[in-house]
Amino acid sequence: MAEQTNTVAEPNTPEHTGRDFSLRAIIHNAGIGLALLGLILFFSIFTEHFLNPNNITNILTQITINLILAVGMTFVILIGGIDLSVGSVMAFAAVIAGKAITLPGFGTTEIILLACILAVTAGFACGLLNGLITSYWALPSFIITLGMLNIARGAALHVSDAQTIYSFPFAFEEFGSAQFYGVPVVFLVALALVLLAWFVLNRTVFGRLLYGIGNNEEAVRLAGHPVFWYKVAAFTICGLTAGIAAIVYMARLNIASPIAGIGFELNAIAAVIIGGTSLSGGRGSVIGTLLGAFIIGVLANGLILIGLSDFMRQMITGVVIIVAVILDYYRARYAKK
Amino acid sequence: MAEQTNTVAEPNTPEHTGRDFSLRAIIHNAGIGLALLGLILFFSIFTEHFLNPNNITNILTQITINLILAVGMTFVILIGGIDLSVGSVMAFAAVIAGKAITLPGFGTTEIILLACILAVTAGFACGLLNGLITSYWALPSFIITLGMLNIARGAALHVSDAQTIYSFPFAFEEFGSAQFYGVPVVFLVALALVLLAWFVLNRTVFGRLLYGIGNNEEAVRLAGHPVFWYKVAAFTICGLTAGIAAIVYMARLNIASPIAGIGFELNAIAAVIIGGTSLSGGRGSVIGTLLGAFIIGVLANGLILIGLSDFMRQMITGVVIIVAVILDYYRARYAKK
Amino acid sequence: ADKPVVGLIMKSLANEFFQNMLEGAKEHEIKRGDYELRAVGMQNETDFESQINAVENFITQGVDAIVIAPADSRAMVRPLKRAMEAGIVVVNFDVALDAEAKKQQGVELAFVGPDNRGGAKLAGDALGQLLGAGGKVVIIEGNPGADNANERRLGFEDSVKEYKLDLLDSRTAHWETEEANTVFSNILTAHPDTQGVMVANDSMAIGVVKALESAGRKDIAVVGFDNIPAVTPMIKDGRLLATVDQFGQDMAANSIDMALEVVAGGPKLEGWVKTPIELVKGK
Amino acid sequence: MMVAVQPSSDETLSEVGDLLSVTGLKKYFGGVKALDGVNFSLKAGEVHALVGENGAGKSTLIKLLSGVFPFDSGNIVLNGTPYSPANPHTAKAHGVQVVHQEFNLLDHLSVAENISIEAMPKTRFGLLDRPEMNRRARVALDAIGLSDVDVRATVQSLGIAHRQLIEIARALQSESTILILDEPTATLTERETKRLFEIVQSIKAKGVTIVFVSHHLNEVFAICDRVTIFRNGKTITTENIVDTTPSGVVRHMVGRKLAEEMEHGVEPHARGDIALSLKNFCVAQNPHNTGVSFDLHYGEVLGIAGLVGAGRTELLRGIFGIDPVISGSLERDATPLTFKGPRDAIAAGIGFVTEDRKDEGLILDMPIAANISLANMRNVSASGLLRFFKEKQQAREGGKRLKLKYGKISDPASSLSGGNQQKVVLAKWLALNPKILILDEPTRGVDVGAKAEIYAILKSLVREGIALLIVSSEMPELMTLSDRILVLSDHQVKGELDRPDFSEENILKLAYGQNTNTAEHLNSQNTYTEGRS
Ligand SMILES: Nc1ncnc2c1ncn2[C@@H]1O[C@H](COP(=O)(O)OP(=O)(O)OP(=O)(O)O)[C@@H](O)[C@H]1O
Ligand SMILES: Nc1ncnc2c1ncn2[C@@H]1O[C@H](COP(=O)(O)OP(=O)(O)OP(=O)(O)O)[C@@H](O)[C@H]1O
Ligand SMILES: [Mg+2]
Ligand SMILES: [Mg+2]
Repeated sequence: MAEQTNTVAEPNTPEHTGRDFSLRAIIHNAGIGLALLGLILFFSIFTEHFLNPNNITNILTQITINLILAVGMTFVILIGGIDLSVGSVMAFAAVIAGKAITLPGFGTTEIILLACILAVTAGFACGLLNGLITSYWALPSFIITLGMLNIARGAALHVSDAQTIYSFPFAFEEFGSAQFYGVPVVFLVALALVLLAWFVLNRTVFGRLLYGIGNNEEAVRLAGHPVFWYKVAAFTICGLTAGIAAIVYMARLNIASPIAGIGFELNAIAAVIIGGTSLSGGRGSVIGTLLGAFIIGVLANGLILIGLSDFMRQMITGVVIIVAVILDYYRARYAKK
Repeated sequence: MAEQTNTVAEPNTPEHTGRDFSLRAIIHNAGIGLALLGLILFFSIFTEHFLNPNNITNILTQITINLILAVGMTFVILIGGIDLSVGSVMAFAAVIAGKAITLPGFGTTEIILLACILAVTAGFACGLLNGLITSYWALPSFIITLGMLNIARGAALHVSDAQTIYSFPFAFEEFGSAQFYGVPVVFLVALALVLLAWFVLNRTVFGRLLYGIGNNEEAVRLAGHPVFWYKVAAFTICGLTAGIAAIVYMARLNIASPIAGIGFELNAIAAVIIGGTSLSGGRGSVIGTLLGAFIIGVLANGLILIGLSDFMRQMITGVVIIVAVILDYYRARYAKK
Repeated sequence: ADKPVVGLIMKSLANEFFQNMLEGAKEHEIKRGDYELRAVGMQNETDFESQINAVENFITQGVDAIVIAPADSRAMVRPLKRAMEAGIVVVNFDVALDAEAKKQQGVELAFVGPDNRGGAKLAGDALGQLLGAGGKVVIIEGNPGADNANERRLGFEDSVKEYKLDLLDSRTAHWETEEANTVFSNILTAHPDTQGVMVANDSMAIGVVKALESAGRKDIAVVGFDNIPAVTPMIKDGRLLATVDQFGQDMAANSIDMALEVVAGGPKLEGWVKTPIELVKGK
Repeated sequence: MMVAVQPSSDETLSEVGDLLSVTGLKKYFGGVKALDGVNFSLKAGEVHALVGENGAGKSTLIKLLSGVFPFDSGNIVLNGTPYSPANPHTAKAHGVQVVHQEFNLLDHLSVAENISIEAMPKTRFGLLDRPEMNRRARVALDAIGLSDVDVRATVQSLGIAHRQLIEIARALQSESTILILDEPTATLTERETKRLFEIVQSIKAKGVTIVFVSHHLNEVFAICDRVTIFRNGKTITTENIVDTTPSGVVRHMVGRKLAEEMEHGVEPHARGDIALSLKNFCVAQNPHNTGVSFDLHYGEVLGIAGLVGAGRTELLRGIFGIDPVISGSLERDATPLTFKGPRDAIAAGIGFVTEDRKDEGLILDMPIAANISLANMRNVSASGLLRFFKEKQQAREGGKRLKLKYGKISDPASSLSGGNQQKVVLAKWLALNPKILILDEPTRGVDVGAKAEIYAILKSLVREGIALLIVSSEMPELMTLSDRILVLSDHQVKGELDRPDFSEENILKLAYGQNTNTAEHLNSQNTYTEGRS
């Protein structure tokens, strides 16, 4: 503290503090990383197959959808909002795209493209609506997106008549199970989204202002920025990722089910928060979200491998979630020192 | 400027300010009340049986559990927290109590009493744990109670071995379906809780400080109040109401199911927020919560009576939730004038 | 050599039907003693993904057989195909994989299990016989989109057609007791002339029976499905007209037996190996 | 002499050549008439002061000019064309730049990002140009004398004075024709204030018109060309600085002759036993092994002086049990005590008026009465139940004692002006009847009249035998109130002054310690502190 707050007598060179700053950032993310490492170590020792390359491929596949949703969720949580509708919106987008993709009389490529565009558009529209309503009337996003959760789910069931839509073009399925040196292509897509989000949040003015809005919306408004549209954009991005998640869901499961994604919102939010992003907005990082999604995925995978009963597994998942944030607390305190 | 900002020279009589204050409060609640009235009017006109006394009894029965949970939730939300675990905790408490109540070799009264005590204690314990962890490490309650959601559900399933527990003493069922001039006794219990909560929140030092904590925790702490314990108390109260809800659930359905209460947390939170309590804490009222629970209950009932398809019903529920908070926005703006 | 490993994949173990099934399978493992059982369920009924994950995990672990009650008849076809390609014996029980989807994927897989639709029709018929033509009935459905919910609804509708019943309303209560209680209370208000209720599982049937008790209606007959222990007293005293037992306890165990036979070199299973269903009625 | 431009007839004010002219401006908040007919004009290139009591409407006028709120009626003409900014963006586009009274910083973002918030530099590809942003911030901070602040640090890690300077640096970033500073010096110590004035002079030289709000008339007389006086939402008069005197301005402000309080020190009073004694008291943030030691007697005012960041606030927080204390001892009435939290300190008869009323002092959404009873719920409750009548009565009495200006006692604290909010905080602690009262910057943002009132209250408290420990960055304030002054620097007591030795020079000498450019600072300091007392 002394160095930071002294008067001119002892100025810190920018180099010095700069190093210090990024080191702290590393420790920050490393903290959650360490929890993850601990989990990985634990499962490597206590289960046979955990480090098996196939299992790693499995884990990567399994976290993909949650990760994609969590990336969008990070934007919304950073501005101090929340989006409970992502699971339902994903189902809605999937059903719309599924309806399209099973239409006869189109070429494979066109129809896949059309389906993807529809899915993304559906997600986009729902997110836009969430954003417009929330921002225009300055209403709590919790309740608005809870409304959207019901609307999108009802719409998905209505459009599909509660039937699972299936029989997609082979090329589409291929994409869902394709691997690149053992890494699922869909995971690479998710990873690309993470990097893109990181870039947007840290290297663009838009991103920095999103942080700013989460911090002090009024100040950003007084600085002359169109806060309204920035908030709408954050929700729209979240809806968009739900649309992308729908595509991955369809490619991976080869169906479009109107009851897909129930409860996915809680998993996505958990990934974001375990990743150290503050629910009150303004603080956090999408890299943390990546690690958070990994913690949840590794935990789910490892606890099955270890052969615990389902109920024990559920309880332990709860305990680990809590322990992870407690550990993160100590990590943060340590990093401050 | 004259009247409003004069110095003590022209003090307002306490009567005056008192009246004014409560008048504003009435307008406030009346806003949500008007939305409710609108719904009731709509359903009275467009459905045959809505105002049928039996149907009103039904509605009162049906909102009871949500209302009880929402009362506890109001405490947590007022201090700026949230409790996602109430549904699971209710199931856990029910299973524990159900295990006890089906024990052989006890008198009816004793066993019912024991079961009630156990249910309330289980809820109390879970709430206490939520509160202690959240407050001690200053962690986001969202994620801690999400953990508890998993723990309590896993525990409920584990304890009951996923079996529905049944065959309770007759006296217990009696209580669940007893009526007092057509008003279900369980609803009267819920109403008593609302009044008690109103009293605690508005007429006691404890309640006042809960509002204060939701507004500015630091100021309350610096004024020498044990903020830690107050926050723990709020979560504990919420757990407690989950325990009470478990008793009502058992009395009403005559079973204890480990998968009871899934998604109840969202309904309870919705009731609180529709009732005008701010998710960021410090503002709101339990009377609003009562009206919010009514809106949700009337909507669910009326939409079935009106004969809409399940999917349309879900969509319209979403729309009405959103419209209710938008209306409330205009009400609040009007009340300010 | 090592004992063969059987991976058992079920639906939500929070559902007592599957929980009982698991108990049966565990007893069976001990009784036979010549194989190792690894069982997984899912968090909730709609969590298809975790079943796919489970299949993938079992492929990774190199189990000898996968015995699965698919959460979605269409979503599971492809991952199971992959399991078969990896040389794993796959047995499908409880809910049949979608025939169309199987054909598309070029999968040939037998099904061991009850006839949900037929079972529902048994229950529906019991109600139809009681009420006769023109009887006014209501259906309480399971989770929309779930295969067994769909099958059971179709079965009920078959009965409605056969007995020329008057179907007043058909609504979901998502398999839940409390929701069934609420939904049916409201239906009863809208249709006080209801004479019979067909409920897609017993958990919901309990809620319906309670609703009737609260409303003081003893003139309405209810049929359920699953025969869980909690409804036994209701069947006895006639509050529940009938329910359907699929003998779930044995279903997984029997399927495991069949899988082990194939693992041991027996012939491939074919077609639909029907398991018994039975209408359970009071006196 | 007074050349009053009497705004009685509205149109007379706008002369040709005025950059901005405001006539008959009104703004009501519900029933509160925040502005009730304001007339005001700016000449290009002048420094124009706005003065007036707390709640007179200065900040409201500024918010209207900068597009935060729309106004209800009246006219604003900017550069000869009608002007009614719909939002801050439009105002900025017209060259109107504001440093608001409330902080508008983004705590979790870096200093550089805060400074560039209005227009972050972009690279060719439209991306954020961090090096450029940091460079600009560096330049901006150096210009304002904050060369020790790392531009990459988060604002959260800075003290309140640094934050204020960063806001000013931010406002200086964009080209503006009118720069409005709403009480920029309220949180600054003398050194930073002086630096700010140099900057004001330099931008004035560039032709920028500056509006300056302050409760310190010495500052107004040091840098301003004209002064407009507000009272109760109206402008009373505009005068040229050279044609008026501080007492003339004060007369217009309060409409009565200011109490003698400001000029006179505490009258002699009996000094009692030792109330509080610190021995080598070391807070966690103290980098040294030696802590702070002093004795505080009943019926005594002990002032603590020091520059920003000297650790004064942290010392007070340590005493009150908010922050951990590493070593040293605290004795209350000769009994050694350890305070585990504010609760213990309060139980020991200590009250603490914090420096940051928004974050630590008030519950803004709650009624004034509830705020006043916050620290002494026992007074207004019986076995846990609130007694509203008593609460309101207590609040009214507290308000009366402090001449609180409010609408209704049940109005939220947020409806009060800054100075009145501060009085509520004071009332809260006075309601506790403390034996020792600790005050951190007790008159920050408080107008001259109210300040005099607060001084009078503090003095009467001392006469009643209460021990006062006061931290203030205003040296005249400390010298007026204190019996003794301790000077703190870098968490160390650098010296103690008794009343006869009080002078700004002596205090600063100790505060700067061995700093090399002390002399230079001291010299320039005296040039404008003249009018302060
Ligand atoms: N948003 C608001 N809502 C209601 N009343 C307000 C609002 N803003 C200001 N006021 C009222 O308007 C009046 C003028 O306030 P303003 O902040 O302009 O005073 P000021 O002259 O800047 O005082 P200070 O010197 O204390 O900062 C006060 O009575 C205040 O209570
Ligand atoms: N919460 C905090 N986190 C980090 N640094 C802090 C915090 N609070 C204070 N500081 C730093 O510690 C230094 C000493 O702070 P302190 O507030 O005690 O000084 P002070 O002498 O009271 O000055 P001021 O006039 O600003 O109140 C400040 O300059 C500030 O940079
Ligand atoms: Mg002001
Ligand atoms: Mg300070």
